[in-house]
Amino acid sequence: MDLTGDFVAPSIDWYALSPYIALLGGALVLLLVGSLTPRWPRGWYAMLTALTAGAAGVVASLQFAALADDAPRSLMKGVLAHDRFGLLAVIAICAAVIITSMMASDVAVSAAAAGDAPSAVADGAQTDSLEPYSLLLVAALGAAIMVTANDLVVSFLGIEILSISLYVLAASDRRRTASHEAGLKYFVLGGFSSAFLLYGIALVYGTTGQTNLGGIAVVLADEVTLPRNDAMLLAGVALLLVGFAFKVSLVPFHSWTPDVYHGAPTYVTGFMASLGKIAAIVALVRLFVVAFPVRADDWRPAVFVLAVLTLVVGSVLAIVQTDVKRMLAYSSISHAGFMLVGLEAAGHIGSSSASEGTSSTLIYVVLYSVLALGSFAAVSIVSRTATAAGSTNATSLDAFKGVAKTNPVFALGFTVLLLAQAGVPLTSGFVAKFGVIRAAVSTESYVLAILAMVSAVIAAYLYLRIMVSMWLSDSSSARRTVSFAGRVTLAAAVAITLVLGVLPTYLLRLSESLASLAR
Amino acid sequence: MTDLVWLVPLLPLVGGLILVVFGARIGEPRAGWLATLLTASSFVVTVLVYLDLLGMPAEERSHVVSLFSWIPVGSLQIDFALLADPLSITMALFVTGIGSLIHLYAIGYMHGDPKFSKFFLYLNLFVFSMLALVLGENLLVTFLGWEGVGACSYFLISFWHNRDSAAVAGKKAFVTNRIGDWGVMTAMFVAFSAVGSVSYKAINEAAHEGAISQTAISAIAILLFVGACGKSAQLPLYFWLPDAMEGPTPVSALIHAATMVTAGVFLMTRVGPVLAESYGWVPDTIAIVGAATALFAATIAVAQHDIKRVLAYSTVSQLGFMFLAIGSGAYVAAIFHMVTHAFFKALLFLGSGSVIHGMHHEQDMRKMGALRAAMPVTAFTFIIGWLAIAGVPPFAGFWSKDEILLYVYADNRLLYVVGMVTALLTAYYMTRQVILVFFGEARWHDAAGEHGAHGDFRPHESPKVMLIPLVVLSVLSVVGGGMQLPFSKDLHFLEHWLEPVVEEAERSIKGTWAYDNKYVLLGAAIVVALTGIALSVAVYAKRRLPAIEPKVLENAWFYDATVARLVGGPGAASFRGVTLFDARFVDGAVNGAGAVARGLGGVVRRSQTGFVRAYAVFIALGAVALLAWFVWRGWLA
Amino acid sequence: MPEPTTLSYLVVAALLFVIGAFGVMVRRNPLVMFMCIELMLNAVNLSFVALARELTDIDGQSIVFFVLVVAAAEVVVGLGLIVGIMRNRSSLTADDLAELKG
Amino acid sequence: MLAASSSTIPFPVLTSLVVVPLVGAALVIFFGRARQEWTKLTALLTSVTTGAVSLWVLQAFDSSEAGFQFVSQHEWIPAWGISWHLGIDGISLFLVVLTGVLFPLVIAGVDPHHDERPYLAWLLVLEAGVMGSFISLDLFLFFVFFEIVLVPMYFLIGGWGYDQRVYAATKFFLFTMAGSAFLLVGIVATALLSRDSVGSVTFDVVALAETGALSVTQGRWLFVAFAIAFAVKVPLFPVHTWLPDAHTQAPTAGSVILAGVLLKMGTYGLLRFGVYLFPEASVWARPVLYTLAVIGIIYGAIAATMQTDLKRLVAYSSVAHLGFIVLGTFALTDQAVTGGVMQMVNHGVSTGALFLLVGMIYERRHTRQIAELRGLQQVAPVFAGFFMVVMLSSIGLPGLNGFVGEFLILIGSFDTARWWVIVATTGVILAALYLLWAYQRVFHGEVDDANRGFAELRPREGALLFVFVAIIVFTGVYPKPMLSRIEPSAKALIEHVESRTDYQRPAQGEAGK
Repeated sequence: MDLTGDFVAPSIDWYALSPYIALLGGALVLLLVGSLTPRWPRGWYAMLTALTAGAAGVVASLQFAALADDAPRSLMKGVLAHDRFGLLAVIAICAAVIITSMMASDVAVSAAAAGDAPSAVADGAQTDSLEPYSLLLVAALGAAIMVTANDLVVSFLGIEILSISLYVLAASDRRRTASHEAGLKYFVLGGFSSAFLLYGIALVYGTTGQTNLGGIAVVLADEVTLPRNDAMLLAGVALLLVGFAFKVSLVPFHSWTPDVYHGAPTYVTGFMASLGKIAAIVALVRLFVVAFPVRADDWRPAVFVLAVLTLVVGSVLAIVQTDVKRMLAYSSISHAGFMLVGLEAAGHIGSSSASEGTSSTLIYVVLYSVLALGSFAAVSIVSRTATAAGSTNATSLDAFKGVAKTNPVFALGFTVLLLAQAGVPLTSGFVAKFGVIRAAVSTESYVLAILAMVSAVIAAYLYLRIMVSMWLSDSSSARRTVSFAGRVTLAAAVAITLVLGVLPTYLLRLSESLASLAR
Repeated sequence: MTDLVWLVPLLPLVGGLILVVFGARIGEPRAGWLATLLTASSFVVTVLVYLDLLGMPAEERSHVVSLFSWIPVGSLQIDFALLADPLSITMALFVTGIGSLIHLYAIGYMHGDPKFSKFFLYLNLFVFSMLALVLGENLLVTFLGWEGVGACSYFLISFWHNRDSAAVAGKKAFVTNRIGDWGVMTAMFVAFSAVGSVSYKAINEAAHEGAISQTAISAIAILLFVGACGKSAQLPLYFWLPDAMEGPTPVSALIHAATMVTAGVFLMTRVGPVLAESYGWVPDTIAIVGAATALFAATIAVAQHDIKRVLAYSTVSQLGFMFLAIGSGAYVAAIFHMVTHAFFKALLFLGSGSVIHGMHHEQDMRKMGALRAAMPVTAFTFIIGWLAIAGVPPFAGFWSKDEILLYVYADNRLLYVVGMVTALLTAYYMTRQVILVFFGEARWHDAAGEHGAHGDFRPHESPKVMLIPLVVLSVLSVVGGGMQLPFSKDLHFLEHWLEPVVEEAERSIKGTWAYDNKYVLLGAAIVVALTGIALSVAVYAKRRLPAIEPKVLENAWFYDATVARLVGGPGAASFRGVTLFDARFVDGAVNGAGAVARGLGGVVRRSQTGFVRAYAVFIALGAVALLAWFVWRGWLA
Repeated sequence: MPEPTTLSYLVVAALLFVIGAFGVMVRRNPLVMFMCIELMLNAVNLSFVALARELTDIDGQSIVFFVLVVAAAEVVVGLGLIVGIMRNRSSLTADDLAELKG
Repeated sequence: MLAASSSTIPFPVLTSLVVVPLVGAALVIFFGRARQEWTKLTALLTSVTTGAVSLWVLQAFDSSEAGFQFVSQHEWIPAWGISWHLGIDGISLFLVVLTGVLFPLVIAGVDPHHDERPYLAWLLVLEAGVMGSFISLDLFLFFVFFEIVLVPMYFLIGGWGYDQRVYAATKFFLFTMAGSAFLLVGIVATALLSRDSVGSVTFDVVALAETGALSVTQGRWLFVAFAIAFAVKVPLFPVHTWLPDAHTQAPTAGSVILAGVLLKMGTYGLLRFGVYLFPEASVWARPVLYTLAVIGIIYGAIAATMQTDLKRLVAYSSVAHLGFIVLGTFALTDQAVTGGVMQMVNHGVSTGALFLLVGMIYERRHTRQIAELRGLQQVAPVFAGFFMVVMLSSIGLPGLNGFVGEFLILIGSFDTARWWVIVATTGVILAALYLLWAYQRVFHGEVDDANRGFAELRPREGALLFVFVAIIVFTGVYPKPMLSRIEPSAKALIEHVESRTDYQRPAQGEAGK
C-alpha cells in the first residue's frame, strides 16, 4: 500500500469476532477479578473458564451453522478467515478447554483433599489457583487465532500467544522438577523454532510483498515476475514449514514432544495433544492450501518425506517406551504423520479429490483430539492413585497393571479409546484413518497409504501393551478412585468415539463445506 | 431277487451298528452269534441273487441297483450304486461264505477276550466294506469299501493294541495301503477327466471303443495297479502283510488271506478292458511284478519259523501268482486261483490258529512237532490244505495254479519258469511246515517251562465251533477245482459264468503251443510239486539233506529292515529339517520383523538424549535439509 | 567502498541468524541461549526492515514492532521459568535438564 | 447374474444374526453381574436363538436360486457410498449355519476357568463379528466385521489361554492386522477406481463385481492386496506361523472357533471377494496360489508329523487342510469350488471336534505333550472311539464328511491344476501318517500309572461330541442336500469368471460322451 494514502479503518464484524473476544474477556476477568478478590470456592475458576469457553463454542457453532448458506469470507481486511474449516477447529478448541479446565480443577481438588502430605500431592497445582485457568483461556485464544489466521503475521502472533501460555502451563507443577524441565525445554526450542518461522515469513514477505495468505496466492498465481527469485520464496516456505513442523511435532522436529508431554502435568499434556495439535495442523494446512497451491509440486514431496519419517519413527519409538505418557506422546507423533498423509493428498491441487485431503485432515485431528483428551484423562486418573500409593513413577506401564480387575468399567472405556487410536473399526479412530487413506488413495498416492497403514500396525503394538497390563496382568494396587470430572471426560470421549465411529455420516456430510477455505 | 442285492452289504452293516451301541451289553457269546448270523444271512441272500442271475441269459447278467445319488456336482454324477454281475457275485459269495465260517470260528477262538463283542463289531464292519468293494458299480463305491477294509484291518491288526508291536503293525498297514490309495484316487481323477465318469461300465466301454487316448487308458490302468499293489501286498509295498499277523488269527484268515488282499486282483479284473487296451508295457509290468513277488515271497517263506509268517509270505507269493495271471491276460484263471486260494489259505490259517490255540499261543514251529496225535482233526484238515496249495492233483490248488501257468507259458516263457520255481518252493516250504508242526518228535515239552502256569503242558484239540469251519473248508479245498476243469470246454464252468465280464479282456490262447499241449504242462506241474515235497521230506523228515535257512531269507532279504532304515533315517531327518525350517526361518522371519521394529526403536531412541541443545541441532539439521530441497527446486524453476 | 544494497543487509541478517542458531546449539547457559534466540529474532527484524524498505511497504516495518513485543514477552516467561527452577537448585546449565529422555 | 434376488421378507433375518449375539453380550455384561447364575443361561439362550435363526435360514433357503437371498439393504454412510447390505447365497449359507451351530455347542460344552461373564460376552461379540463377515455384501461392512473379530479373539486368547497366551494373542492380532492394512487400501482403491464404470463411489460388492470395470493392471494389484490379507487369515504358507501359536495358547473354545469359522473368513474372502471382484486377476494368479496351497498341504502335514504337542499337531493339520480349500477355490471348476466350500464346513466340524477332544485330554491330564500320554484307549475306550471317528474324518476316510470335500476338490482341480493335484493327493498319505502315529502314541500301548486315572467320557462331553459325529457321518454318507445348495452359487461364480475372462471350464469327459 502506498504511504501517502490516508488511513481507512477496516470495517469490523464484531459478531464474527465474538468468540475471540469471549475467550480474551474470560481470561482478563479471571486475572483481574480473580486476583483482586479472595480465593474463590473450589471449582469456581474452572466453572468460569468452562462457561467462557462454552459461550465462545456456542457462538462459533452458530456461526458454523450460519455458514451453511453464505460463502466463507475473511474478516478485518482479510487477516482472519471466517470459514467452516476454521470454525470447526475453534469449536473443538473450546471443547478442549472445557474438558481440560474440569480435569485441572479435579487435580487441584484431589490434591487439596490429599492434604499436606507431599507424597500424596498429585501432579498439577497443589491447590486451586486461577493462573492455570486464565492461561487455558489465553492459549485457547491463541489457538483460535492460529486456526483462522489468514495472514502470516497474525498467525505468528497466534502461535506465540498459544506457545507462551503453554510454556507456563507445562512448567506449572511446582513440585516436580520434571515439569520445570519440560517447561524450559519447550520454551527454548519453541523460541528457536519460531525464529525460523519468522524468518520464513520475512522471506516470503520479501519475495511477494505480501503477508496475507490470499494475497500471496494471488501474487504467485499471476505471471508477473517476482521481485526476488524463486529460491528465496521457496526458502521462505521451507522455514515456514520448519516452524509449523515443530508445532505439529513432525520428525525430525519432534524431539521436544516426548519430554514435554512427559514432564508437563497430565491434564496439560492432554491439552497440548488436543488443542495444540489442532491449532498447529489446521494453521499448516491453511497456509499451504491457501497461500501456496501453485507451489504444491514443490512442497508436496517434502510433506511426503516428513509424513513417512513421522509415521515410522513415531511408531517404532512408541513401542519401546515403558511410560504410558511417553507412549501416548510418541503415538501422537505417528498420528501427526497420518494427518500429513491427508495434507499430502491436499497437495494434489490438480486432482478433484484434493479437497478430500483438506477436510479429512481436519476431521482426523478433531477426532484424534477427543481420543487424546480422553486417554490423558485416564492416565491422570490412574497416575494420581499411583502417586497416592507412593509410586515414584506414577505414569509407568506398571501403574496400569490389573486396572481391569479393580475398575472394569474404567478399563473398558480406556480400552475403547486405545482401540480407536489403533484404528479398529466402529470407532472414530477408524473413521479418521479411513478418511485420510481414502483421500490418499483417491489422489493415487498408494505407497503413502500402505506405509501409513503398516506403521499403524506397528503402533497398534503399543496400545496392545497398555491393554495387556490393564487386562492380562494381576492387580498390583487397590481400586483406583475415578473422580466425577474423570468419569465425565472419559464417558464423553468414549461416547463421541463410538457414536461417530458407528454413524460418522453427519461429520462426513460436512467435509465438502469444510474444504472450502476463505481466501 | 437281484434288486435285493443291497441287502447283502446292509445286513453286516446292521450287525456292526447294533454292536457299536449294544455290543458291550450283548456280550459274549451272543455278540458273536449275532454277527455270524447276519453274515450268514447275507450269504443266503447272495446265493439267492446268484441263482437269480443264473436264471438269466448270459448277456443280461449285469444288474445295477442305484440306492441314492451320492456325490452329484455338475458333470460329476456319482450314485451309491451296486452292481450285481457274475464277477461281483462270485466275490460276494466267497466273501460272505468264508466270512461266516470265520465268524463262527472266531466265536471259539476269541473265547474269553475282554473285547469279544468289539472284535465282532470290527469283523462285521469289515464284511460290509468288503462287500461294498466288490459290489460297487463305480470306482468311488469300491473305493469306499477299499478304504473301509483298510480301516477295519487297521482296527483288527492292532486289536490287542496294548501290545506295541500290534499297534505299530496296524499303523504300518494303514499307511502303506494309503500309498496305494493315492494311485486309486489319481486313477479316478484321470478317469473323470477323460471319460467324465467313474463308473466301471463307462470307463470300460470308453476304453474298449477307443473313445479316449491310450495314454489316459494306460494311466488309469497303471495307477489302479499301484493301488492294487498296496492292497494286495505286491512289491514294493508288500511288507505290511507279514507284520499284519500281529492280529488275531481269524483276522489273518479272513482279511489277510481270503478276502481283502485279493481286492487288488478283483479290481484289475473289473477294469480288464482298460488293461487290455492300454500300452503293452502295462500288462507286462503287472506280470513281472507279480512273478517277482511270487518268487521273492516264496524264497522268504522257506526260512520262517513263525507258523503264521510262513503262511503270510505264502499268501504274498500266491497273490503274485494271481497278478502274474492278470498280466498274462488270464482273468478267469486269476479269479479261479483267488477262489481256491481263499479256500485253502483260509483253511491253513484257521488250522494254524487252531494249533496256536492248542499250543497256548505258541507260534514258533521249532517248539512244535508231532501234533497230529494231539489234534487229529486240525492235522487232517491242515494236511488237505497243504496238498491243495502244494499243487497236488486233484486238490483245488492244482487246477487253478495250472490254469495260470498255462496262460503264462503262452505269454512269456521266462515268467513261466519263474512260476514253476515258485511252485516248487511252495510245495517245499509248505511240506516243511507240515512236517515241523505235525510230524517229527514233539519239541514242545521244553516249552512247558514257559507255560508252567498251566501245570503240565498238553496241546489240546480245539472246540467244535472252530473245527466245523476247518472241515467245511477242507471239503471245499478238495472239490474247489471242479469249477474249472481243463479237460473240455464244457467243464469251464467258471469261464462261462464270468464270460460276460471278462470276454473283452480275456486273452485267447487257442492255437498256441501251450493250448495244444496243455497236458504236458499239467504233467510238468505235477512233477514240480512232487519234487518240492520230496526235497522237503528229505530235508526235514528223513534228514538226508541239510536245511537251508539262511539269515538273509529269514530276514526277508532285509527288505523291510532297509525300508525301515530309510524311513527312520533320511525320511525322519528331512521331516525334522522342515520343522526346524518352519521354526527358525518362517516363524523366525515373523518374530524377526517385530524384533527389527523394536531394535530400530531402540536405536533411534538413543538420539533422544534429553539434552535440549541436541534437539536444537536436530531442528537445525532438519531445517537445512528442507532448505536444501526447496532451494534446489527454486534454482530449477 | 560500494553503496550497501538490500542484499548486503539480507546477508548480514542471515549471518546474524546463523550465529544466533549456533549459539543456541553450543552454549549451555540458558540465559545466553535466550539471548541467542533474541539475536535470531532481531536478525529477522533486520531483514524485515530491509525488505520493507526495498518494497517501499510499511507493513514490513510495522511487523518489527510486533516481533519486539513478542520477544519481550518470551523473555519475561523465560526468566520466570529460570527463577522457578533456580528455587530448588543452586546452579543451572541447559545440560542439567536431561532427566526426561528416551 | 449374482444380483440380489427379490426374496425379501418382512423380518430382517440376517440382521438379527448379528444383533442377537450383541444383545446377548450386553445382557451378559450388564445383568449378569446381578445374577451370576443366569449369565451362562443368557449366553446360551442368545447363541441358541442365533443358531435357530441360522437353521431357519437353511430351511427357508431356495436351493434353485444362485443369487443372494434374504437380502437386506439400508443406507449407512452415504457420504462414502457405504450401505448395510446383507445377503446370503450357497457359498455363505453353510458357513453361517456352521457358525450358528458351533457357538452354542462350545458355550454349552466348555467352561472357562475364571471370569465367566466377560468370557461369554467376548464369545458372543465374536459370534456377531463372524456372522457379519459371512453375510455382508458391502466391502466396507465386511472389513469392519473382518477387523472387529480380532478384538474378542485377542481377549479370549490373552485372557483365558495358556502360559504363552499374551505372546500368542499379540502375534495373532498384529499379524492379521498387518494383512488387513493391505486389504483396507485395496478396498478403498477398488471402490474409487470403479467410480466411473459404476457411476458412483460404492462399496457394494454386487455392484462392483457386476458393473465395475477395472483395468487388468489395476485388477491384479488390487487382487494382490486382497490376497495378502486373506492369505494371512487362511493361513497360507509362508504366513501361517501365527496359527500354531494362537491355536495352542487359546482356550479350547477359542481353538474350536478359530479353526471352525475364523480361518474360513480367509478362504471365504478369497472366493467371495478375490475371485468375484477380480476374475481376470484370479485366473492370472492361479499358478502362484496353487503352488502355495500345495506347499501348505505337504509342508503342514510334515510339520504336523513332527510336533510333540498334540494341539500344535492339529493346528498344523489345519494348514494342510486349508491348502486343499485354496487349491479348490482357484481351480474354478464346479466340483472344485463346491468341494472347497464344503470342505470349509467339514474342516470346521472335524478340526473343531479334534480341538474339543484335545481340550478334554488337557482337562484330565494337564498336558498336551504326546510323550506324556499313553494307552488311553485301554482306560477310556469310548473316548478313544470318538477320537477315532473324528480322526478318520480328518484323514478323509470315504463315508465321512472329510472325504467328500477333499475328493471333490481334487477331482475338480485335476483338469486345471493337474500336476499340483497329483502332488496334493500325497497329502492324503501324510494325513494318515501324522494322525495315526499320534493316535498310536497317545491311545495305544500299555497304559502307565500317570494315565491310568484318565477319566472316561462324561455324559455332557459325550452329548457334545455326538452332535459333531452325527454331522460328520451324515454329510459323509449323504452330502447331496449340502452340495445341491452350494453348487448353483459356485457355478454362477465360475460363469461370472468365464464371462469376464477367456477362461473356460474344462469339459470333463467329452471323450466319454
